Amino acid sequence: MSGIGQAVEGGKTRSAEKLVNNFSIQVATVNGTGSQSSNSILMRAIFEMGIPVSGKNLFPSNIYGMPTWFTIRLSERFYFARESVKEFDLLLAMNPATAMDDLAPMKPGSCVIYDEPMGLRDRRDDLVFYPVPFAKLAAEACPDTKLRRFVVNCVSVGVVARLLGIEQAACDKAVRLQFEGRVKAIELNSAAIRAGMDYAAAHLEKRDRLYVERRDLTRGMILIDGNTACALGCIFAGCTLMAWYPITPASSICERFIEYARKYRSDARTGKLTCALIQAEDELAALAIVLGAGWAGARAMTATSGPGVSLMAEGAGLGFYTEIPAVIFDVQRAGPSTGLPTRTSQQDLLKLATLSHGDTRHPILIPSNMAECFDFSVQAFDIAERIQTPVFVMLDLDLGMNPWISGPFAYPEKPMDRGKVLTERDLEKMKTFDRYRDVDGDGIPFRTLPGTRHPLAAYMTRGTSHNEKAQYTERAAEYRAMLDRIARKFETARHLVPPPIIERPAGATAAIVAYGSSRPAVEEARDRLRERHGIETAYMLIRGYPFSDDVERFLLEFPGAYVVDQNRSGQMAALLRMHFPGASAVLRPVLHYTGIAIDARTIVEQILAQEGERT
Amino acid sequence: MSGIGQAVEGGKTRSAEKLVNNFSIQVATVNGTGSQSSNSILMRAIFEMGIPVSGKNLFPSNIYGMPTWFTIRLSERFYFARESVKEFDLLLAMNPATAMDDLAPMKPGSCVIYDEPMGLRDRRDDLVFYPVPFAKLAAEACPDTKLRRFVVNCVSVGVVARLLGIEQAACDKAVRLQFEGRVKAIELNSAAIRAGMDYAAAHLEKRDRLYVERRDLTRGMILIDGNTACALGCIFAGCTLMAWYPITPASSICERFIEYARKYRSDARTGKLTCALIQAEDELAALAIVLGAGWAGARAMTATSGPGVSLMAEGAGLGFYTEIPAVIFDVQRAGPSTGLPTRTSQQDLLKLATLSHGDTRHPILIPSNMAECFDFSVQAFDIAERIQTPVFVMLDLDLGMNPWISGPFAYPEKPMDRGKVLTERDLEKMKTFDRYRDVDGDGIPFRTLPGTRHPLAAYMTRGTSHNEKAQYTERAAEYRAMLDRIARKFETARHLVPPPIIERPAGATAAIVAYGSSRPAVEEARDRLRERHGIETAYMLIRGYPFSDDVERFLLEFPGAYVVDQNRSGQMAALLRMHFPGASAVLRPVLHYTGIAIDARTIVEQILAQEGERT
Amino acid sequence: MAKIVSGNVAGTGKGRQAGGGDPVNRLGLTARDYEGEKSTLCPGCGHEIATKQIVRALWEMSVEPYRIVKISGIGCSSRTPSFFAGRAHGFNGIHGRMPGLATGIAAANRELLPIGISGDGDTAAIGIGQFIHLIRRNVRMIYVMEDNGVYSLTKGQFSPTADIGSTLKDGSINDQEPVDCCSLAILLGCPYVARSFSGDPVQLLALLKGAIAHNGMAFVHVLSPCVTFNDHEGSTKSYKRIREAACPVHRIEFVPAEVAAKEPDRARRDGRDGTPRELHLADGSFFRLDPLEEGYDPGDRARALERIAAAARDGRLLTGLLYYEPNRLDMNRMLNLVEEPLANLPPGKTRPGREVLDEIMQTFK
Amino acid sequence: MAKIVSGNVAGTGKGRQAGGGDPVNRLGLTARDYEGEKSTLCPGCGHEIATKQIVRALWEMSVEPYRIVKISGIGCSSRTPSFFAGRAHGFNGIHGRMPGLATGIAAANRELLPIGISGDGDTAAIGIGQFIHLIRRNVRMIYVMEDNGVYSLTKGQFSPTADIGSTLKDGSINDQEPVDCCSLAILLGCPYVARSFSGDPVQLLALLKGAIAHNGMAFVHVLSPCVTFNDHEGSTKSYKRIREAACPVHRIEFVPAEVAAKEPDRARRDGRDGTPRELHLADGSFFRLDPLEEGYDPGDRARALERIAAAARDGRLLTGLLYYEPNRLDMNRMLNLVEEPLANLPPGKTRPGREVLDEIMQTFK
Ligand SMILES: Cc1ncc(C[n+]2csc(CCOP(=O)(O)OP(=O)(O)O)c2C)c(N)n1
Ligand SMILES: Cc1ncc(C[n+]2csc(CCOP(=O)(O)OP(=O)(O)O)c2C)c(N)n1
Ligand code: SF4
Ligand code: SF4
Ligand SMILES: [Mg+2]
Ligand SMILES: [Mg+2]
Repeated sequence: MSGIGQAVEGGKTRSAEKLVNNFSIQVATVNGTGSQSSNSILMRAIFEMGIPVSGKNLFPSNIYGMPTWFTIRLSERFYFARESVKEFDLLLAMNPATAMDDLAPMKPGSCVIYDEPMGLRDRRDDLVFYPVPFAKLAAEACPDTKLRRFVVNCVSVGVVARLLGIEQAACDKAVRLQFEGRVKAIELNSAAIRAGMDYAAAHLEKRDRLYVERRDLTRGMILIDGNTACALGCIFAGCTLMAWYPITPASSICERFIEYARKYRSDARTGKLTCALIQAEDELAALAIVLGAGWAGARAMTATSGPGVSLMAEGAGLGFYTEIPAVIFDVQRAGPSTGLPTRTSQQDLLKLATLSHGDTRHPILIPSNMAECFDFSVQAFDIAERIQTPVFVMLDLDLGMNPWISGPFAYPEKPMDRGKVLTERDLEKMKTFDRYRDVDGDGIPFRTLPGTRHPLAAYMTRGTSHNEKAQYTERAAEYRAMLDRIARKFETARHLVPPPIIERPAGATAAIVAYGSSRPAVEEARDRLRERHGIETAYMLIRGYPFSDDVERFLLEFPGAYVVDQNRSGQMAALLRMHFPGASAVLRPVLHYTGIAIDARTIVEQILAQEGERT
Repeated sequence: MSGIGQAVEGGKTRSAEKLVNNFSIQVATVNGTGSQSSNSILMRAIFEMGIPVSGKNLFPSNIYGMPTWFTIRLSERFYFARESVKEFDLLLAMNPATAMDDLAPMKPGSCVIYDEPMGLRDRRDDLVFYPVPFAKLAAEACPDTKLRRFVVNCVSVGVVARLLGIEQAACDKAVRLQFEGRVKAIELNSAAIRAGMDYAAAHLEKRDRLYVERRDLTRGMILIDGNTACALGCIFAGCTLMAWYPITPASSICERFIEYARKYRSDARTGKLTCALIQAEDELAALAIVLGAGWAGARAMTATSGPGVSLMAEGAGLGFYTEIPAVIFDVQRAGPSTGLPTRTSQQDLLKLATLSHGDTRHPILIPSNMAECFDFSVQAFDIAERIQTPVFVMLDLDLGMNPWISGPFAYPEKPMDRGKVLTERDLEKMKTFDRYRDVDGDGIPFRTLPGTRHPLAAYMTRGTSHNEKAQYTERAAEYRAMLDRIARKFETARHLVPPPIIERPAGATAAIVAYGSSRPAVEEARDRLRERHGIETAYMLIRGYPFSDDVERFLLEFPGAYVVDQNRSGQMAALLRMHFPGASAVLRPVLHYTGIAIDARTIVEQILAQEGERT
Repeated sequence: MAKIVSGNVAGTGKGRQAGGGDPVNRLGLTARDYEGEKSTLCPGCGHEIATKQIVRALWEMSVEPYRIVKISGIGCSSRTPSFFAGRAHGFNGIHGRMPGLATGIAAANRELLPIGISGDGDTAAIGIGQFIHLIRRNVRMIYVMEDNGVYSLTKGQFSPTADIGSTLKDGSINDQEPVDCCSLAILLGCPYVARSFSGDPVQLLALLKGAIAHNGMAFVHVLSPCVTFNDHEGSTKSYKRIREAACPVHRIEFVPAEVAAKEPDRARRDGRDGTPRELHLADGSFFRLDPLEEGYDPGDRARALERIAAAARDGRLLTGLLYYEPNRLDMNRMLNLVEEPLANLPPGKTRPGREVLDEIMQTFK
Repeated sequence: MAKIVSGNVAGTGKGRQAGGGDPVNRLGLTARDYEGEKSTLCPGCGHEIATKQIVRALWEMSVEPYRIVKISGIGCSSRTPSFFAGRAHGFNGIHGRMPGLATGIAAANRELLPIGISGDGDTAAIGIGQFIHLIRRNVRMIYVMEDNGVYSLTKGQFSPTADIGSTLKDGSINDQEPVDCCSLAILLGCPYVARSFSGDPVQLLALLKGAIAHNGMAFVHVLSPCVTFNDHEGSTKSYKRIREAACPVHRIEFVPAEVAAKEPDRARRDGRDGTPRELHLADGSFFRLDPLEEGYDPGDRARALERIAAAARDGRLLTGLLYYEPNRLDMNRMLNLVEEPLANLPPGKTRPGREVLDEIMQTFK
């Protein structure tokens, strides 16, 4: 076994204890080579072993031949954030272009599986190296030369599986799930994995400390991404029109929605759809279509990302002022401008809250895990129709496109809330109908849908100033009264958006405020602060805007609240300051803006630094 | 004189003392009838009498036949805000459609000149009425029946002039200025005015207390509107490209600019222009054209209003991130959405500061009078080129379209600042050129213009993430470094935008913060608070964003600062809170949002109410 | 039940006297029932005349008011929906986005008759993208573009339909090639493309009625002079100039379905000078076309474009039914939607059952 | 002075050996000097081939690199400016707004040669409005649309140029009428409209060189298949299908100015089968066109549209110089600008003097 699994010399790798089910794997590949499948298979196989696992895909804004990384974290404590941005316990190095850079930050003693021709093991003497002749193995496993470049990555899955102790059955099931019924692909990739396993068994002697051992921690759970969860939410929300313009990382909400709609939203007999699926020419049009549909009584939605949000500004203002329900998903990527289309951020918060000129304000639902992606998508339609306004659901690339573990989604129990819509029958009982009158004191007027067969039903909707009767007005008092009523409506909305999740453990000396995809990193950070630094923290996860009273109450309780923002300017802190001047002074920003999802360490470090200052 | 100048009965009009040069006139007409000219003539004639005067035009979003009001305020104390939103000392009622509404709020004892057939004098017995048979007088003054409807309003000017004591010479000069050299129009309208004067002399007995007396308070001053002032600023800023899409109330910046450019920016010999004047197909294009031009080295600008600002969101982010100079005027109207296109507001502040998705930030210059409109327009180009970023100049309809008195504009003494541009000659001396490197520590990198004949000059500009060399990058550290440098650049910008004007009179117990067109109302309100309520106030007029240090310092000095915002949500207060959490708690909003320019009374009342609460 | 009067049918659609009062249509409604608020346009505005013909067409075609939806962008033209069909819902949206709104409305409720009103600026400047893609989708609606060659509501700047050499009142001359929206619509395959003129109400009325009868997108380009900003000497969009330039390709007669049904061969019987031709519309009505421009065939896309261009070179503006293609798939068919309007689907039809969620969850386990 | 090598002139523009090294052009530059960064497109991508011909055209035409400006929107196609003319400034902007940026650049500095690169999505979807108005302005630039019928960078959805009946890899079928951007450009009066194919580099090169020689907007539509998302059976934009469908209207030869100047009548002498024809370009060069589609006349707007449409009905895609009109006013002439680039004007020429302000102030006193 000369040259293979070279022993680390000089005692630099201290013989550490075993690391079981709690470590991170980095897979470095090239895009367009099927690595997305093999990565999913590897992750899924670990999941099948009953171990909580999370995956983060770092892919280029490019279609073929560029570096791509996939990080898999195993954590029995259900920590789903990245463990670290750079350091991993196992590097699977398949891309010569980045191998040296990938190698550099590896901790001494950690382990590297690599494509033999790269000759990596001469580069560092403090790591465990496993060179593997992948091309040769792929050639043996796959006679078809054209397909070969797609199976190489599965060979590597086999090697990893064997070295770590991932069972073949788990791998096989993962392959079957990945290629759903495509028999040839299943056979080919299973064979490739087996080839990798066999090679490792025959030629690689285990010298690292990483182990995967079967557990029973993921029973009944699902592995899904947030965009798919949202698409499902829209399906079960009874969404009847979806208009979109493709944009990374939001496209897959729409693409999954189309797939599910074709399958589950078509009439069994006629095959006809209960949902209009419209690819628009741009985002201006996508939102206009959604507004037209929402006005006419459909449950309509669109999904986009930063540049699309900007283009939707004028339409969002129209929806706000004419009071039309609409659901808009923003899956945030990293700006400004086109920025990093395949990286994550929370840079649009402030923008969504105030999108459009004039004095506009929009409700935002902010899911932080897969179940919330599903639930909030359902709720968004109810809130949009209840409040009669465009509602945003704000995700980011990390939530939207990475695979996350979750409990299975709960079927929506609450009946749909279609809001205050007057039918012909209702109108029969009425003497007058004023479209924009606040009858109930909640700021929400009644509406009628076009096509309502009653003489009272008709009115003109207009983006110009209007009075209660929906007539154009330039009168100051009417204009102001309309703005005031809409503001009242937003008071009502405060009680409808998902309330924050708040934890106030005894002895908490500081508080952390977070939202969206920062949740797992923050929760891990809280454990670390408690366990390693003796700092107990209170915690508020904000899940909706306009903020409910609980939010302010919480802020006022603590002498200092760290607000975790994945953006440069601290947008959540800014928004909280705008609304709660009394609490402004206590907010301390924890900022992260690299395009890569935040990890617990970043949070802990920034908090410790500021706590240091405090004392 | 039966039926004419009816005496007010029952002693309801207490014989009050004379009101000289300090009162307000409301002219109620119909649009499309030449009332805009006659209003200007009346105002100008008073100005010619040496009396400080201001005018507010309340016109409909419509071309013909709808009610229009013009308010003229005379004030020897140079108060230029509206005196009141509803109450006037003199009503000139030419529009039967609104006469009853116009009459209702008139104070007892005030005076009404009206078109006789309306029969207004039966409606109230506590006003001084002067019925005038305008149609008859117009027919006599203007034999041409087609033109008659345009001179009727000038007849009314004559009546007012005679009753108040405005000299005929002043009227004649005003007519000449209005119709610059159009002899026939001058003759016709002068005749009409004379007809009105003669009628009044012969048939109306003065029974009101309003007088205009010659003073010498406006010598050397000019009467101009903010849009014209800005257009002139751009001419003298050496703007070389203007791209626009028409929109009320911003169009006239561009229209005036075109007129002046054709006259003063064409080559004397060839008649060719030193400025490209491009009417774009929409605001997306207008900004794209401006960015292209700014990138290529032109001084480029566009002007728009709310809906256009929304449409410019994506482009503004591109300009921010690629660091391209551009000047964008926003003449605010009242939103949301199309809202009230011919009414004023300050609703876009927050929007401009953060326009576009991602983490963007834009400098804003906020003129508050005519001289600043001119000066800041010049400065905007310097700042845009120095900082290499889009810069907004924020006006509103009140500043932009109403006539204001001002001292004559000062010729820009500072040489143009074209910013850090490397020429061929500069590059000769350099070994490398990195487009986005912070060489000087001020966050501002150097740029080269396309067409620079040197091998080092070329680089790729991109809205995607880039490193110092302007190469595409997905590296976290490079991405973050770029954002940090741009943030540094904005620190530099803080010192370049116009600083606030601050007054700290001895004994001030409260502070007022204001910006833009609120200035005259606030300054009048401060006098009232001092004179009538014994409250001395400190004062800060904010004129630029990002805020300079002075702004925070001022806020921290006072236990309470009233922030005057002409919008519903208190946008300046919100922006201050975002930036100065320490000062957040002391900010008290004074809000006005009716579409009509704010008056002193609104400010005084809101402050008194809150002061009451405080004590 | 709503009190929609549906007795007193006016067979020909032209209305009969109802008890000595105003004439009523098949629904028992008078033309006044199709009017709206008092107009605030300038007296003599071309848009006003177009609006009147829309009122008339809707009335004569006995369209149920509750089925009508009026949609518009921003401009003087876009304000006209307030002035007709006061009993119908309307949506005066934002500048250039009427097509998007209309698309959503048409998809949400296929039983509605969307009537979009736009201007030359609203359509050919800021809105040209949505206009083009609306045509590609072939949304079942009537799109009326009221064209005066200027942006009137913003006080008279040139729009993209201004002709080369046309002047503004201040003397500026346009030197950019105009966009001919009819040619554009034909090129892109809009199945019903018509051009008319506020000064030719008879032709306009027939074309509007045809648009109502048609199934798919109907584009009606109305030359509609602005008396305030673009009706002067030097303007090529003045009443005078358009009247001179307009050349109807056919003498056109609209024969409503009920008449066509009763007298199936009246059309052929009625032939006059030349070779009258019938074009059948989706609702059973037809056009009788009597050629005025020799050989003009509204069924030939490429030739139509050529004829329009050739006439334009001679300063002649072809009007009438310029293009007609009865068989193009409309959006709702492309979308393969259920028959019932989406807006009216009960939750039972839009929220899949519990078992579906279970089934889906299985695929992620 | 910048060290721009300008000796070693390669007379024909086809290059001569420079001291035994790579061939150089009139400026003494090798083809490599017109290359850019290493491409990151998929191997075999049509855009790659188009890029190569752009490199070649710029080199052969001896365009000074500092005069070139590359501008693009967003998409795989829009990324290609990084891959050519590395010595030139470039601006990779936002989706669909390349025309606006190019307009501003062309106005700011009339000495530059703007080369805009766009995709079918970037142009025909989000960017169609700016495309149309760019044509109306007739901006002096080269507009290359690399058309693969899909949005590739977002992973292969249909674009508005997708043909009816074309399928995606997942089996979805397009049923919307495609936008033919060449026909659109012709209709709107773009003075230079050409279509070519990544699979026909010779024709493409000639058309690109003509575009460089032309004065005004030149639209070059390149069918440029996406091997990753749209090169499969069922796609109508695959290499195979385009190769089958493409029908050059002429055999085309570009004769550069320096050759034309030296041999003024070579063109006529050189006549081969049929009736070769010359089309003269602004810089003194000309096209020699040898008809392949009988009677196709690139000077006849309406007929060109008809021929293109007729061919399309037969599944044939006409390529080559589809339309050419040498005398249209370009933007900078419409704008009546001074000769000196606006960007280079010194303050003395752009800030009027003190006396001007005084004069103006008088009018407000
Ligand atoms: C985004 C936006 N930009 C500009 C405007 C200003 N605006 C209002 S109407 C109009 C032009 C309308 O022209 P057209 O469609 O021809 O209508 P017309 O008034 O001539 O009937 C413009 C530019 C606006 N309302 N919204
Ligand atoms: C405003 C905006 N919307 C959507 C996107 C996402 N996007 C990037 S490229 C692209 C389509 C590009 O298609 P095409 O122009 O045909 O270029 P190709 O990749 O096919 O060469 C889209 C929709 C974006 N970048 N910006
Ligand atoms: S301005 Fe012109 S378009 Fe507008 S209402 Fe008057 S005439 Fe009609
Ligand atoms: S995805 Fe298609 S268009 Fe993009 S680089 Fe690959 S082959 Fe070219
Ligand atoms: Mg118009
Ligand atoms: Mg494409």
